[in-house]
Amino acid sequence: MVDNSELDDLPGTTVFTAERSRQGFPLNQMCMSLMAAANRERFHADERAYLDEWPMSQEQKQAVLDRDFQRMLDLGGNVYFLSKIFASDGLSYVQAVSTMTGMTVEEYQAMMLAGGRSPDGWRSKSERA
Amino acid sequence: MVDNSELDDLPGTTVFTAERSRQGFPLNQMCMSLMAAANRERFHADERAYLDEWPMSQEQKQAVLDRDFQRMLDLGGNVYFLSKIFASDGLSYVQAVSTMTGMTVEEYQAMMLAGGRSPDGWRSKSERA
Amino acid sequence: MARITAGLATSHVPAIGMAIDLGKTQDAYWQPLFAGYEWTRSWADAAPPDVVILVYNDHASAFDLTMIPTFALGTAASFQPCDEGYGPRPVPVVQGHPELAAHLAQSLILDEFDLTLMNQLDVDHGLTVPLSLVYGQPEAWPTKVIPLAVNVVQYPPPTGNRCFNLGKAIRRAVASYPEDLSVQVWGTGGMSHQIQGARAGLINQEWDNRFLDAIVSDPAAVAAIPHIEYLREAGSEGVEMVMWLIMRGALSDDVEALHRFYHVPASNTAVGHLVLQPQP
Amino acid sequence: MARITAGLATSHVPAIGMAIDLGKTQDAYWQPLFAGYEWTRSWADAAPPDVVILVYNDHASAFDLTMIPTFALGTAASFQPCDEGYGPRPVPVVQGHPELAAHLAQSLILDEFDLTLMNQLDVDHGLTVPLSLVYGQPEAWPTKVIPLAVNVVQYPPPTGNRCFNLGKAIRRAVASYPEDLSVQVWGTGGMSHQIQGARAGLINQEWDNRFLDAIVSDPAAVAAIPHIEYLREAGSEGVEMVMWLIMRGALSDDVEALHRFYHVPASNTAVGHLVLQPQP
Ligand SMILES: [Fe+3]
Ligand SMILES: [Fe+3]
Repeated sequence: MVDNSELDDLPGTTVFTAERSRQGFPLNQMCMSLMAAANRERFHADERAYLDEWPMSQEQKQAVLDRDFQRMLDLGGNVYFLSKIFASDGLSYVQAVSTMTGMTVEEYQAMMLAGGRSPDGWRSKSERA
Repeated sequence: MVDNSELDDLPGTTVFTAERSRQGFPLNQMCMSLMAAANRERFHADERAYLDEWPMSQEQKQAVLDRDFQRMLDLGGNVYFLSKIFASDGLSYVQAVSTMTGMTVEEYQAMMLAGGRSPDGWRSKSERA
Repeated sequence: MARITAGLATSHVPAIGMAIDLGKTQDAYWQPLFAGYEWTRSWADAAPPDVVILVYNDHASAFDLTMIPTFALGTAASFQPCDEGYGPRPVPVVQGHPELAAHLAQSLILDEFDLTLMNQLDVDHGLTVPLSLVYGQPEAWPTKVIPLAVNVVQYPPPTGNRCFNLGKAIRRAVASYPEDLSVQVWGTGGMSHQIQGARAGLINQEWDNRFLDAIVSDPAAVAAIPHIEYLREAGSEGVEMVMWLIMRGALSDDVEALHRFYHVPASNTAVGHLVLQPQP
Repeated sequence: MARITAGLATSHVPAIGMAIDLGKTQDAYWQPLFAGYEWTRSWADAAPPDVVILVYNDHASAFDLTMIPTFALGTAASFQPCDEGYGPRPVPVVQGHPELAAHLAQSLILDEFDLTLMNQLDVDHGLTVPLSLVYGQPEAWPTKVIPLAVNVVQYPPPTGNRCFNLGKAIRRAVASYPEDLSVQVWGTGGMSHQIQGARAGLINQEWDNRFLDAIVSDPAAVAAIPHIEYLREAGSEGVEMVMWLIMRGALSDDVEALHRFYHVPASNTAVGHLVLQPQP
């Protein structure tokens, strides 16, 4: 395989590779379907039934039901696609993204206003550990 | 513009350039729609009404109604797309293609069995004239 | 003969488009950002080019994951603003330049760039937010636009070097178009940001500002930056800055920076902006 | 380590698929054509490779004119035969090799080929007719297949030189895949044919046979053939022979032709076929 060890060494980061794209294809295509208002309505009326229409894995479906965005990333989701889920829940990027950081929305917003997260300590897993 | 004078110098040949592709886009997309049996039925029931559903030029529509394949090529049609029209009429490539050559189907088939059309005399418009 | 008269780089954060569309540009949060584009607004209104080749990326709007083109060039006569899920942005339809686009398509493929050509394309905030930042809210955009969509969502995007070379090929192709057209090339996206994972919110002002220096004065060095450096230093979404290199490659080696602006944050993102003029 | 064990070239005329599907291979018209593939059938059955990278073009089947990718690589786990309008061909589903395909995708884009990646793709006669010619009518194809679709329908296709270099890059990418896989590369399409206009029916046996000679012994010379020569000498649809250069580039400089066959006509087309073995 291509050596992706440098990508894997980035802490708190899931790089959306071609391999993940294939694994996440049904999940991400399901997300795309939520661009249509009629689909969003059906989704919110019965999420489980809506997800069962797609060839997604059980883990992918459960992660969506749980709104566990980090788990969705791990299972091949891409954040631009996952945004269709949180937008349909009425959440902004800042609100949804903060859930992956272990910070409250307020803490995350304060961090951004103060200039964002410094890269120091976040450049590699070894630097982080 | 890119110098396409060599392409234009080929006798009896319409090269499907990006420019022609744009001009022929609605015509060729209409052709693609004939891959579906339901659309073929509607097309054959009322060709004019079916064509009017597409943003094609009047010339493009008339060429389809006339089954004038050379004219369709001139108006941006591509033969792989136009094949959807003649296939829906029950014609093979050999039958439809021969209509552009001024030969009967039998003459064209005989030419192919005898080894096809020689390139001699067909390499450029000046050689042909 | 057509010629490239300027290059422009800017972030294309969707929240900026929302601030414009909802009339919030003078809010305390947004005012400093829009102030940084005021110089550009005057410059742009004074002499809009005939055509902008606008390099951007789609964000799961017009493209799903069925087909992922590395470079997709819009050859259509017009491009509708995407419905990104809640109705299209209230901006004018984008008018293309199909003749120049067909010329670019043919020239670039013969120059061995493996383009995907788009006879139909809806354009998302990646393309329309830069237009709004530069031209405000006109009835019609004052310039024609040829969209060039780059895959930066799925890894790997094209290398910086490939983008730089594509820019150079665009320069050659524009120069060989016989009509007298003024053409700008805009590179969009970035700067540092990451909108996923525990590292979300990453901003690297030092790295961004070095990038703003170097893209002006030493673009070959920028073209050599590997993906891993963008990902590590500028965040997983910061890698979209490779698109600025297409713009830079399309200019002469020597350029003058007419305007430069940097601001943190817009939503999750560091905003960077340059206006570059080729020097003879 | 994965390695490329053979190259194969063949026409992919749709009427050949119909002759197979309708049981007409022993008809007087078709018998001489299928006789030319008998050697290949035995060779292929004796040792199918693990994977075939199958270079072909779509013919307005899976791709319409909305998006026209120059090079589109299939990264999916399987590929359904297209419904080309009258039901799909009665052939097995094509099984992909997504791991090797993802490796190729990443390697080739980093090697500066601007691929379009396909997470979903239906495959038309351009891909399935060669499989039928080589493997007959099995319950399941004996090898996995990675489709590589090349635009040769809209002018300009990639140059011969670009195709040759893509083949070389595929060779490097396969060699860097750690699993021990035998991989073949097939180039399909051609030979001379034209199916449009007053010049339809053009066949150039002399040119085709020179091409068959040179692609074996002097591929760099073939790579230098400009599009206009294909169009002029081998017909407007004959230009699809540039795809053979991807196969040839993936082999060593030195190859042995294990089998060669040429036949006129199949429908409107001159049929050419080669089996090439790389020499150490
Ligand atoms: Fe972006
Ligand atoms: Fe073909």
